[in-house]
Amino acid sequence: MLPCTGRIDEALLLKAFENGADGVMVVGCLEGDCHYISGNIRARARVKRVYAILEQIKIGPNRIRMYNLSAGEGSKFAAYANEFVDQIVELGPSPINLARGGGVQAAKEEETT
Amino acid sequence: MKSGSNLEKVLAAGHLSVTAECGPPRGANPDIVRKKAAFVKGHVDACNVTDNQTAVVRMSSLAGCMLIKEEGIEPLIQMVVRDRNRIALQSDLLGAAAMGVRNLLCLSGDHQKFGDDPQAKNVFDIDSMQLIHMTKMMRDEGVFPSGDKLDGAPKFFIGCAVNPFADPFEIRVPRLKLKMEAGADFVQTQCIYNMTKFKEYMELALKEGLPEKIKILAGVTPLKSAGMAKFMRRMVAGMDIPDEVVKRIADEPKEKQAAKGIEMAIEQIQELKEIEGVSGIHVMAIEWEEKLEEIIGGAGLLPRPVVE
Amino acid sequence: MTGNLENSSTTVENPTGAVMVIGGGISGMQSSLDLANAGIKVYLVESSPAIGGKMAQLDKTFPTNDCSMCIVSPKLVEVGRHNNIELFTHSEVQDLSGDAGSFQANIYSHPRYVDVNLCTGCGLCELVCPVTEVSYFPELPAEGEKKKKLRAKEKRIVKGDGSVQPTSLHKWTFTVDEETCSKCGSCYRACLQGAIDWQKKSIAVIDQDKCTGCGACFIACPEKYQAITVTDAPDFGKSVGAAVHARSELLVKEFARDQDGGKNCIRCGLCVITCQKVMQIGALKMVEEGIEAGVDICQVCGACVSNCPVDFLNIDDVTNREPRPLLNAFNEGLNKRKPVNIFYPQAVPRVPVIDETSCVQLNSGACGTCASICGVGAIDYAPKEVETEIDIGSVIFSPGIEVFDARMRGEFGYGLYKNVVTSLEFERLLSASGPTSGTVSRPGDNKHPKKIAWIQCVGSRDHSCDRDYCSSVCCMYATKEAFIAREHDSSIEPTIFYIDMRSFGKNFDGYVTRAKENNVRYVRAMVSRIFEDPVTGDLELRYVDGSGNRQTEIFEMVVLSVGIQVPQQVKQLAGKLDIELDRYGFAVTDGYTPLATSRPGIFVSGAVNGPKDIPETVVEASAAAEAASAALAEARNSLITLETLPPERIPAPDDELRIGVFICHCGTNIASVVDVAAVTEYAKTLPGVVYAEHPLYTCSQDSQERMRDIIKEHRLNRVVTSACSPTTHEPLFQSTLQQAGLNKYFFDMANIRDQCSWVHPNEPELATEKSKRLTRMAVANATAGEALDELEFDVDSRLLIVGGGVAGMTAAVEAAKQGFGVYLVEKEAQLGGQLLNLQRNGDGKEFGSFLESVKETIEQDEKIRVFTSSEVVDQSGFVGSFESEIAMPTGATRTVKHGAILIATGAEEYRPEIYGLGEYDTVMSQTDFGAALESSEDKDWENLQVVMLQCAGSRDEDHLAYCSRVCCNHAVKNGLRLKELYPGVRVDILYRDMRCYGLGEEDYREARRAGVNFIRFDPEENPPEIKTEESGIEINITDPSVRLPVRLKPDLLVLSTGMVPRDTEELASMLRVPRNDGGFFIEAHAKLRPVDLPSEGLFMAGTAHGPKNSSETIAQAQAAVARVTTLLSQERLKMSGIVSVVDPTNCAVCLTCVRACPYGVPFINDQHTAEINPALCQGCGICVAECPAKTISIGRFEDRNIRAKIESYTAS
Amino acid sequence: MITGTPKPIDEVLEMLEPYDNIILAGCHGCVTVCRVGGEKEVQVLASTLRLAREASGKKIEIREVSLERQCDPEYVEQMRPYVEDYQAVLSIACGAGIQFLAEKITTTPLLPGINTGFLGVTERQGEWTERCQGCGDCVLHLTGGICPVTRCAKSLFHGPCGGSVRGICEVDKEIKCGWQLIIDRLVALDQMENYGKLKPYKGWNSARDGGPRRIIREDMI
Repeated sequence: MLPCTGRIDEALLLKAFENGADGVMVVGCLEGDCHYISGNIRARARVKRVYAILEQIKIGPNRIRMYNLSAGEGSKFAAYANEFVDQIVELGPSPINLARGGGVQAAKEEETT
Repeated sequence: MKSGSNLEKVLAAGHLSVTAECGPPRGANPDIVRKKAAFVKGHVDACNVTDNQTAVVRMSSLAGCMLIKEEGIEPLIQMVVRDRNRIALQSDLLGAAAMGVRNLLCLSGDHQKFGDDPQAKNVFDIDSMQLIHMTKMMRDEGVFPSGDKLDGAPKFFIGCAVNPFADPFEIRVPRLKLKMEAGADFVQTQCIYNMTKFKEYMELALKEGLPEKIKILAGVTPLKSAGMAKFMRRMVAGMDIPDEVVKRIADEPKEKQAAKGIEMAIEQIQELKEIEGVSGIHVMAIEWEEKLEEIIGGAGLLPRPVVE
Repeated sequence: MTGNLENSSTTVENPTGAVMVIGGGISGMQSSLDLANAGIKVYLVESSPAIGGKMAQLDKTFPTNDCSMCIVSPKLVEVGRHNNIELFTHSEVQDLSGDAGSFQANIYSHPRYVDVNLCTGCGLCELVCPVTEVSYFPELPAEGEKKKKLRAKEKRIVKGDGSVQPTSLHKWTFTVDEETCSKCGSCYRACLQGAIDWQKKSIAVIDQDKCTGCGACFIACPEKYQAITVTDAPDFGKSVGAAVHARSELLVKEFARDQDGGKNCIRCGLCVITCQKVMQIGALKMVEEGIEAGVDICQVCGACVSNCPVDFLNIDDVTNREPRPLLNAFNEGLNKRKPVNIFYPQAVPRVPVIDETSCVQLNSGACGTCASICGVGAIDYAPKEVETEIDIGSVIFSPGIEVFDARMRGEFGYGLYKNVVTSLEFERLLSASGPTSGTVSRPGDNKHPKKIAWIQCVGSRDHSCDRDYCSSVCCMYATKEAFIAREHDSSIEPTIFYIDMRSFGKNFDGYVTRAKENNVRYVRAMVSRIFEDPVTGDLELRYVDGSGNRQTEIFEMVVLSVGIQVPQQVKQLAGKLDIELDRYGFAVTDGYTPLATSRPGIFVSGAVNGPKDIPETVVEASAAAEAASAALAEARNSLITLETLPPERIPAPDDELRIGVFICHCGTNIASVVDVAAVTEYAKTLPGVVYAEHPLYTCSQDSQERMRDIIKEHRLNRVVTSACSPTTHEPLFQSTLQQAGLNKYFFDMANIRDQCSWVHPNEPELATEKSKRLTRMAVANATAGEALDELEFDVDSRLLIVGGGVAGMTAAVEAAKQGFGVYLVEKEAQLGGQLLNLQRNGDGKEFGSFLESVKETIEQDEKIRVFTSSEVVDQSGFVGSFESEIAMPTGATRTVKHGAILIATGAEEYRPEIYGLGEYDTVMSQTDFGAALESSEDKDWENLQVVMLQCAGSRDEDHLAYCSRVCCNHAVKNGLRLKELYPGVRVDILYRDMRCYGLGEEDYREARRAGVNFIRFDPEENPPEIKTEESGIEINITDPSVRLPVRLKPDLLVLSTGMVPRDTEELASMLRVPRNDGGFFIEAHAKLRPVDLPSEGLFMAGTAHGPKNSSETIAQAQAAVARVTTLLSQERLKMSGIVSVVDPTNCAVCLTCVRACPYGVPFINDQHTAEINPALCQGCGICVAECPAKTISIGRFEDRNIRAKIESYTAS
Repeated sequence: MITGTPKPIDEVLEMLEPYDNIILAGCHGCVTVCRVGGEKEVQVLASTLRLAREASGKKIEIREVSLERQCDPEYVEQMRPYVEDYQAVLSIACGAGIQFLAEKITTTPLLPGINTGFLGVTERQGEWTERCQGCGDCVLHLTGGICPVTRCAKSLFHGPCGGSVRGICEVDKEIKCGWQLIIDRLVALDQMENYGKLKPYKGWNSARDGGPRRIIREDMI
């Protein structure tokens, strides 16, 4: 829970991966509907940068994704969460977790991050 | 006489001068220069030899000048400030003068980005204006820029280049005036297609009284094809080819476009001849030297006068 | 009757700075809060045992599907804990004397039998009370007489085939007291186990090996000897009833494990002990074959049944009288309750009331179990009637409404057919806290119905029942119920039978569209009868469909969309208060003073002032608060007490962590899925956690009080709750922290309801694991928490109003009455707005004279500064301290300072270029027509033919997508007036749905009676073909009522074109307030903050918010002023502590924050470092994330907080 | 301000190949302002490197530090107490800072994490452009405050050259013709008389051509 996705930064997103996350889903308001005007736009740029970093270091860019939703779209949120979880399950455990000899971290849990 | 060159004499005698240009080869084969010289010989008062034009590496200008001089053509050495600092420039000026080169064209040079070594370091120690000034000082005062005396001053008919079509237009005539004041004896213009704008330029130049002090040689480049016209318009910075010019050549069938280009070049020369203040024509038949005779002759400028 | 705003409040010298609010529903609560927050003392009188009203009973609310309880409960708590609101629940106003400004009221509080001050709301009394029915109490012995032992004449044996289960009966130990034993042998004869050794004249001895603990001996021993003593019986010392309950509980657990135990009598004897020793009836006896019941002396209290641990006994087995179940009124009688009862789980106050009609102790003197078990001694059976005299300046009358008694419409079989329910009953069936815990099951057989029908207008728009008015809310609540029912069970097929779809409010049509997309079926038909299939319980509905064919259709359940009406007792109360009601019981008010009753100083709000939904009620509640306090402004703050918080404990940096964790059941919301006990145990293992518990409702008042005590007792320095949404509940928990002397930011909350129990109902184990994880993360975050300061600053008491129409003018006058300076900025050259184009209000009164009188008031009021032909061109500052630049017609600008902003920019008539509008004189808008009608004397209109076309440009994606709300009533009014003036005219109104909501329905009916012809059209099915040419107008349409094509050639075509908001694009972007697709401003909360804008200190009123009529606009303007008053009456305001702060040490002065802030707040100060004004900071955290030097922090959302959460996500 | 861009991660990883515990040093100076070497970038790069290394099976320990300025000896000294504990220092300060570190800390290899750019300005958030080449002989008073040495691709003193079209340099359509800017400004300031005053040849000895430069101001020592 953040006041706005505009609060999240690249270091924290990467920290989640260091911490063993197999995927990180960032969910913000619809573009144009940010409660703080432009927070989600800035978040999008930061997610994009992390995406590029993950690609460069071969963790896999598709382990991070930003979604935009309105507060009234509970079912859509569920659909997105499932979609993302499926995507992560398909990708399998992150190379970090593999290197740690695990892969134990169930991807299913990502939806709360 | 400042230099005693043929070009200077022709102009001094009040003739409409004709110059052309000859690009040295991308290799050490002198025959290519000689072959080009054959097309030029007898049709011009002096022939420019370019200096690594568009930053593409070619045989040196000085060597080219020597080769055409051997063929009996008066050379005009082009010198850019892109590749040499003031030490090299002075040295080359001395060398060229020693070898009998009497005409000089001072240029900045195209940026190396356009050539085959875009990663090269450029020099631009001094600019073309300063090169003119430096040459004039060496010629007329017999001193190096450092103040030291020269042992034999280089006698050059000093030229510069202008592009009347580059921006900002307002600066073009004042800048020519500056070059004149810096020591330029003549100026060769960028090839002219936009006659209206060139006339406007000349009117401004006349207002400043420039043609009295500096010989203006109008540039002409025959178009080989509509494709070339479009390419030049698109790719060469500061090249102003009006739509009607492109259309005129493009309306011809492909095989007749070259002939049309020559016809149009001749018409241009005819028109330029009539403009007050134009003292000569500079024909830049790029890699098309074989057509020089047809063009210059077609314009009624042959044979070339001989002035003693 | 009053005629202008001036009279809406009377000026009194030395008024009393207090208001009595009658009715504790959402209306009364909102009025109370607005008053109390503006320095007026409030006495809130509610007749039921707890506040909350109808809204507390609702499941979800339209059109946002917000959970009603979730949004109302913070209000409940706020009212309950507000220092300046004195609650009188279970109380009535006895009488009212005095005059406006200085009334005296007498409040009678019914005895509760539970001391409000002592009770903790733990609910134990309700748990142990064994009574479930209203008893047939035995006659009490006359004074002085001895109580006669009841002797049964009629006996029945309830046969039990269960054998005695001596090993697991948790039996009590019975022994014979040698000293008191009379040696009579009663025990010996009663014992069915042969466990008693007795010979004549000798003391009986019980063989403990044989005894099964059934207590037969205990029962049999004559009262006068009482020689059997009971030991090893938990709670026996409190009372027998308590002991029975305790043993029953143990047995329930025991036999729940043993599947074979259920339903068979286990011979525990508790029923017999209950009947004899607790209820003192003695109707039951243990016999060999089972239980012998004296069916004629049984008082049918139900205690034996409820104490039976194996559900063996049924009430019908033990009596020959008809049981009278004690029904739960809050759940609309759908389930039973105990005589001692907490009104509903989130009730405020959460204190039970003992029911006088059913409590055994109050009626026969027996039992007394609840008092014996109450740990705080809060229960006292002596009646304590309290009468309180209060002095008040004004009264707000908002007692609310009840639903129509559906029995009056006998053809629907309500009361006879069990599967026909009212909409309010269905609401309880949908509610997670209702009798079925939110499972949609029909009352007849608990079957899950698939096909459910809603029948609209039951007790509304019904002349035969004297309910001519439209109840205004039923179309929407039926849609919502159908919608939500499908959310609960997607196999449900809902059908709504309706006459007109009156979805006239903001975003309502869109909601109906969504319902349609979600497979809610709408049938435009009136259901004539319902027949029940007695075997299946299914219901056959008869109706006539759109093609005129008779249809029958079977449904499994029918919901009657019952209308709302004024209860009889409310009418009586109104009589006591001497306020005028109309024939239905709704208060009589004037369109220009919509909240003022006939008696000065008494104001009315909510549905008793005409049917209305929640947001309109909230608007009226605020408006009534404003109207009631306007005359009391000088007495503001004279009677209030200011909340004093204890000083905050400053924790030392090296203090050990002492975290308290509260895992909420949320009733069953969470606990039915998540194993809250397991989460609690888990929480105890987390580092720093010293205390954890799992309350039933963490948010209830008693839980909050308990939390406060626990914080103190355990010296907690961090608190975590795992409960519902922080958005709704965090402020509540935080204020509890403050009251316990803890900085409110030492807190974090995990949402294990929305994120666990609600989304993973079918995976309880995983949901529990996830709850643990979220709790762990919250604990980690709280560990990283720090104390934050909240900034206080001065409030400028002036108000800037943008827009000088009726909303802005009303607000200006009212704000001035409240004592605030007003800047009123109007774009046009004169005040008046859209009213200048309109003729008469809903009461038929002319706008002209009204406007003149208001203008005059404004001109004469020194506190109001009017800027006409002016615009606000720049605005800066923040709540309490704004600065605006006003461009004036001279070209000069003036900067004004003010504490709040009210947007009242209004709307105007939509003028689309359709059907020749603006081209031909014969085509005009409804407003044009109204004007023409006013000056029609010189026109030859005697035989005029007029066609009015409704929705001409409204409810149309190509024009205005929304419903403009006022057009139907406007057309009906104009039609009626035309008919009145020229009886010979012909008027046809072409409409889609006649949305004459509320009392407008009366005019609609009147218009039909007067001969106005109404032809319904559907743009898809029978759109009217309209040709307008110079030569004339021709309209062809199929009239569905006669199913024949009709050709009309009217002289005039009047278009009801709807309403468009004024152009506010620049204003909206300047003030950074959002607008919807239609260009209307979006309120902070659709239900409960209808006049607040999302930005603090900004409010709105009138048609800038959405289409509405003039009296609704006036009410909204007054409401907005009430909200403004809560702000401007404060001398100082406090800001959130969650703001970005720059640590100058590492500031590179790079300007990144300055550029990144969407609000332009950061600046570089004269210390050459970035600075962020905390009063302006919105707390988004964008700058924190952008800062390349990582030198900006934001309280609660620091890197270390987020890292703590990330790290604890995976930590085991 | 001195600007820079991050080095490609692969290049950094290659540099770090021999090491398994390093210091990653940011700088609070220019590189913070141009968002390539501040505290935040230290965090991002450290996370990135740890992830990359751990994924490749060779974990790396990174100590994240940020010096006030890597170009001042006192600040550099702050690293001294612990620098010996690490195998290398990866600096994301400018080339000056990195070199200064390398000079002062002689026993530990110093590695550059960014490519140093130019002396430039912030056009807007995320965009920087060059303004000064530090030629040591400023003529801005004659050129309307626009530097011909930096802003003209050919450092002409009497531009614009023939390649200037509609204010755009022939070298790149994203580059404005410096001389067009100068002339526009001189016209606007009514200072066209300054055009042509630059006849004396520029002395490049005050620029880098004179060898590594130093500034000594006796009065300040």
